[in-house]
Amino acid sequence: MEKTWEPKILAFLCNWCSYAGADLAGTSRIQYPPNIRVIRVPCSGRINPLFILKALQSGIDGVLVSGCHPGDCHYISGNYIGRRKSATLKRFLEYLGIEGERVQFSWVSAAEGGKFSQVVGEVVQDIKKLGSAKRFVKKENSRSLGVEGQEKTF
Amino acid sequence: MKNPYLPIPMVVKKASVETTDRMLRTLELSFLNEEDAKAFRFIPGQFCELSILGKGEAPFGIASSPTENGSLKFTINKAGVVTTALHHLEEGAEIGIRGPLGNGYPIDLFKGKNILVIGGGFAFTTLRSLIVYLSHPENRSRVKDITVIYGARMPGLLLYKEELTQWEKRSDLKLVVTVDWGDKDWKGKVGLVPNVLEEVAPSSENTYAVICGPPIMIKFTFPKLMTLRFPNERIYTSLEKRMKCGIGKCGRCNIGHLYVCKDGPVFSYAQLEKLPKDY
Amino acid sequence: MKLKLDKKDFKPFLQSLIEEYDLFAPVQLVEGVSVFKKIDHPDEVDLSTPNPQKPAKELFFPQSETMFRYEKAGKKNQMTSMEEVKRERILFGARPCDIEAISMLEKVFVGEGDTDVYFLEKRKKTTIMGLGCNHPLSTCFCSSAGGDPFLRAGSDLFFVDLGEAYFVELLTEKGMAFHKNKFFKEADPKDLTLVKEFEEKAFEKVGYAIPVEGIEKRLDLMGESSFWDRIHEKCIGCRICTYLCPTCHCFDIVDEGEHQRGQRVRNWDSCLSPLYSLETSGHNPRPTCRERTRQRLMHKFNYFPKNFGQVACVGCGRCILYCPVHFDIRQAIIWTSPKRPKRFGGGTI
Amino acid sequence: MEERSKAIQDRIRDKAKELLSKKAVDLIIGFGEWTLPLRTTPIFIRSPEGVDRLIWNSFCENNLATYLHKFAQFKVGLVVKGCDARSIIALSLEKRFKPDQLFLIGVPCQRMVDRRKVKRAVKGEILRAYEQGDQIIVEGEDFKKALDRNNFLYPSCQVCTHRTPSQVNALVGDPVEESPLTETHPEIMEFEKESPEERWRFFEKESSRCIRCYACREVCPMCYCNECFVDSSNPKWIDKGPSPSDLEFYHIVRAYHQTGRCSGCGACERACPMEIRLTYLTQKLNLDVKELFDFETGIDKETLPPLSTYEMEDKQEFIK
Repeated sequence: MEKTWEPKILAFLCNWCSYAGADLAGTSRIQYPPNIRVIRVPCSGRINPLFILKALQSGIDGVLVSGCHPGDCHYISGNYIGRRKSATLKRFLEYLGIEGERVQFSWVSAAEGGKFSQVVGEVVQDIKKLGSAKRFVKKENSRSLGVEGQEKTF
Repeated sequence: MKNPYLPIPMVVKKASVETTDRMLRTLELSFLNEEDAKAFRFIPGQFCELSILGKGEAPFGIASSPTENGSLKFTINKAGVVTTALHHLEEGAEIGIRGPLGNGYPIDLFKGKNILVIGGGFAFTTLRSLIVYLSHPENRSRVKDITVIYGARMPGLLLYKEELTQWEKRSDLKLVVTVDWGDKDWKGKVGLVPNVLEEVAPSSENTYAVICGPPIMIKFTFPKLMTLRFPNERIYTSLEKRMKCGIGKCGRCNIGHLYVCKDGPVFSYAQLEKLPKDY
Repeated sequence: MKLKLDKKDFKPFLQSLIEEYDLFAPVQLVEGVSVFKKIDHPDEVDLSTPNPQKPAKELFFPQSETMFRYEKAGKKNQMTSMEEVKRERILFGARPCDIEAISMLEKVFVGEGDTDVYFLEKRKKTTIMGLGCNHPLSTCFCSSAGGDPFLRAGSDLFFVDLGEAYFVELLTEKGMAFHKNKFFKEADPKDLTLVKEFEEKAFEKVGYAIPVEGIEKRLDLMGESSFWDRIHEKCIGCRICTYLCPTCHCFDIVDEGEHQRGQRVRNWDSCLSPLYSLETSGHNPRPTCRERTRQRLMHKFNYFPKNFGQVACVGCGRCILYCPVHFDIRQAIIWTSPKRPKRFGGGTI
Repeated sequence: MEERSKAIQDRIRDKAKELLSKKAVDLIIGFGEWTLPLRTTPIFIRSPEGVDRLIWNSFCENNLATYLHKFAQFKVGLVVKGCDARSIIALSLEKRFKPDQLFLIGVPCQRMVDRRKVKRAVKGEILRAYEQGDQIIVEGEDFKKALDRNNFLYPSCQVCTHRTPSQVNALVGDPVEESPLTETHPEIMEFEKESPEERWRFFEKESSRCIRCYACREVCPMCYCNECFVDSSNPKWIDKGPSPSDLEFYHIVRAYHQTGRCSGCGACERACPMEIRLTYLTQKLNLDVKELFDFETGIDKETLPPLSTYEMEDKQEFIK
């Protein structure tokens, strides 16, 4: 039987809202696609764009960053700062030719188990439409072999 | 043709924590292949590149003596990526090793001479190799008096504590151990190495001094050796620099036209005097 | 043996090489930027530009090369060395400066102590077809540095562009293997005169203005000179001059990959980087740009001559052309000399 | 043009002489003549007698603000163009130096000439070059050619709208009219119209030439991290091999780290020995920052750089 391709999605969830939201989705038995791998971070403002880029380079098909709703940040303004970073990074990646939908953002509060599931569903749908990531992905052995096993120079 | 960059496999036979701060760990390694063991000939003061695949390589002085057959010892200070990985190695793990590299202590020159060994902190490793080698029954008669001054910041930071106790009992070796700060159980000397050296005041006549320790210790000990009238060409030290290849190709460990990895790491002060202060 | 190759036969000649060898020659990547690259089609070769940005050392000592691959099976490590070059190679179109530099690298990697198998293997399996430098640039000073624009040493075959044809000289055993090549014809005396003319013109242009001679001795006395306090000022610590230098040969060894499998690689490194000499303890024996600039120049003009009897500079001028802050190594050399020649170069602005 | 340059040059020298004579600064960093045509070099003047080495012309392409990190322990007098002054304002917002540590000699810039473009316009090596009116005269062994300088300007200079340095201690020369020569960033507008595949292909092609010399990083006044992410061994963000992806990673991050910090001086692109088009990355970020946060780097000494602050009303239509 042929295995259908399923996207791998990395989710950075803020500890105070979205992570709790995901938890709530779980305890409330709300289903969401199993494509996401969660990394809990203290705040969506903690996301260094390097994290997102590293994930994309490592062959992740999509990244979701989720934090508290505006005004709800545990650290007052972390999500506002994060919002600016997200906006500029997303635009920049699109400009370079990396599909913008591969990097997505959401606000999910601790009470929004349902929304969390819905967001994940949407992200998975978007990424499925795009297909697996090709650009920027580091090939497993990117020290590609040239003719007759000779290594390519720079 | 032998590839000098390819590590030979060894196995961690024993791993032991040396100091109370747990930053120093001694690995005892044994060869996996008989022929490698046979081919490996070294003298005290030489070093090896230990490599953990996936993490990288780093150079370490050989702490064991050639007289201790069948295995090699390295004492490793946890500092960077490779050393941290080395600290996490368990007994039985495989490790790569390249060496022996460098020149080692000038054992031949020591023949018939008194030897003064001054060590500080964890730089004592290759000095241990030298002391064990010289005090071995086979070699003991080749040199005259052996005096060892060894200091650490605190008693808990002394290396090779069991051996130190054994050496203390020996009649053919004078050992002075000192710490900068004693604790309630410490019955030995308290004092900085340079001051202890002044106190012990070994004669410089017919004597070679081998000194190894942190730069600050060397800085203050060296003048004391001068007052004791040690000539530059009879003071030896082992230098440390960032290294990669270990065979004089990659470039970074040079002091003037000499490479610490290939032409050192052991230099006499007479040699160093002529070189730029690039270390 | 003196032969010639008609220009109309040039591309077929290259094609014949490609069929038998891996051919490396200058290729333009974008206008004004070229490198030595493996050639798949003769049209790719571009000899119109002066020296490519990256020197030919790359063929023997690549910017990044895998030394060995490793794989872990249980507790056992499996290591496979990657030095082997499967197909014989030809380097075509390198100028004498680049070729002289390769001989210098050979001294380092093969000449003494342990043999660097990676360099040696590549060197052994490469035939070098040098190209006489008819039009040296104003930044060239190969003659002052001990070479010359038509230096044959190091080449197996030597080509000189005569306009209508290439004059070809077979110099070594490897070169003689080509003496029956169907594209080569006997050279006539007229060609030899032409070669002589080109040589003289180039020699005159390059000149001997830069006082490289005796620099080792002069620098012996300058270890702690105030010279170093000023000369580094404009240097910003990028690695252009060392990476593009045909004689610079420092490298770093790092592991790539994961715990289970990966490779140990070596990458070019540069003495101008603070990390180059930074020790894990945090101590850096060359803490500022001053010491690092001194290391670069001392290595070229004092340490290397002490170890190998010649300066580690071939006068190709790349470090002058591509330095973002216009550091001029010629001027540095001049400053070490009491006999300062009058201003050189056309820099009126 | 050359009369104007000459006048500016005299005033730079006068100012430098004055500052050095009354010991108001330890050294002056400016531009000097050097060995190659079409180029100048950064020079460091410590005594009033040396000021005659300072020059001004259309080839003063370096952003000297980058030397502030190297000479952090000195009182520095710095010759700056509009873009360089903007870098300094951006740096002062990041508290890189004390305000009284600097004396800025501001030059209203005539837009700098792209030496590579000039070289490409002639066959053979240029041995001598000088300005004459609005022309650049280049001479080689067997040629002499006059080129219209406006056709040979750096791309970053063509679109510049802040040529007169603001907030400098002394302005030497009359302010110039602040209008771009061409429509704003025509290249970027053009590039944006292409398909994502085309854009990616272009970026791939450009970054593949990178040789990791890090000149783009070192010449940039804003790149002063103690440890750059590429040099970090723990965590190790990228490998330093020839993997295209690692080269792309470096260039994405180097550029992106300039978001809201780049003055658009173009020093990165000028420094690149492999002629990688780097400003098409940073200029895009500058446009984005202007559009999203109405911010331009180094104009206002009070406004924080956009990524270290926020507005409640920032756009967020992209957030689910």
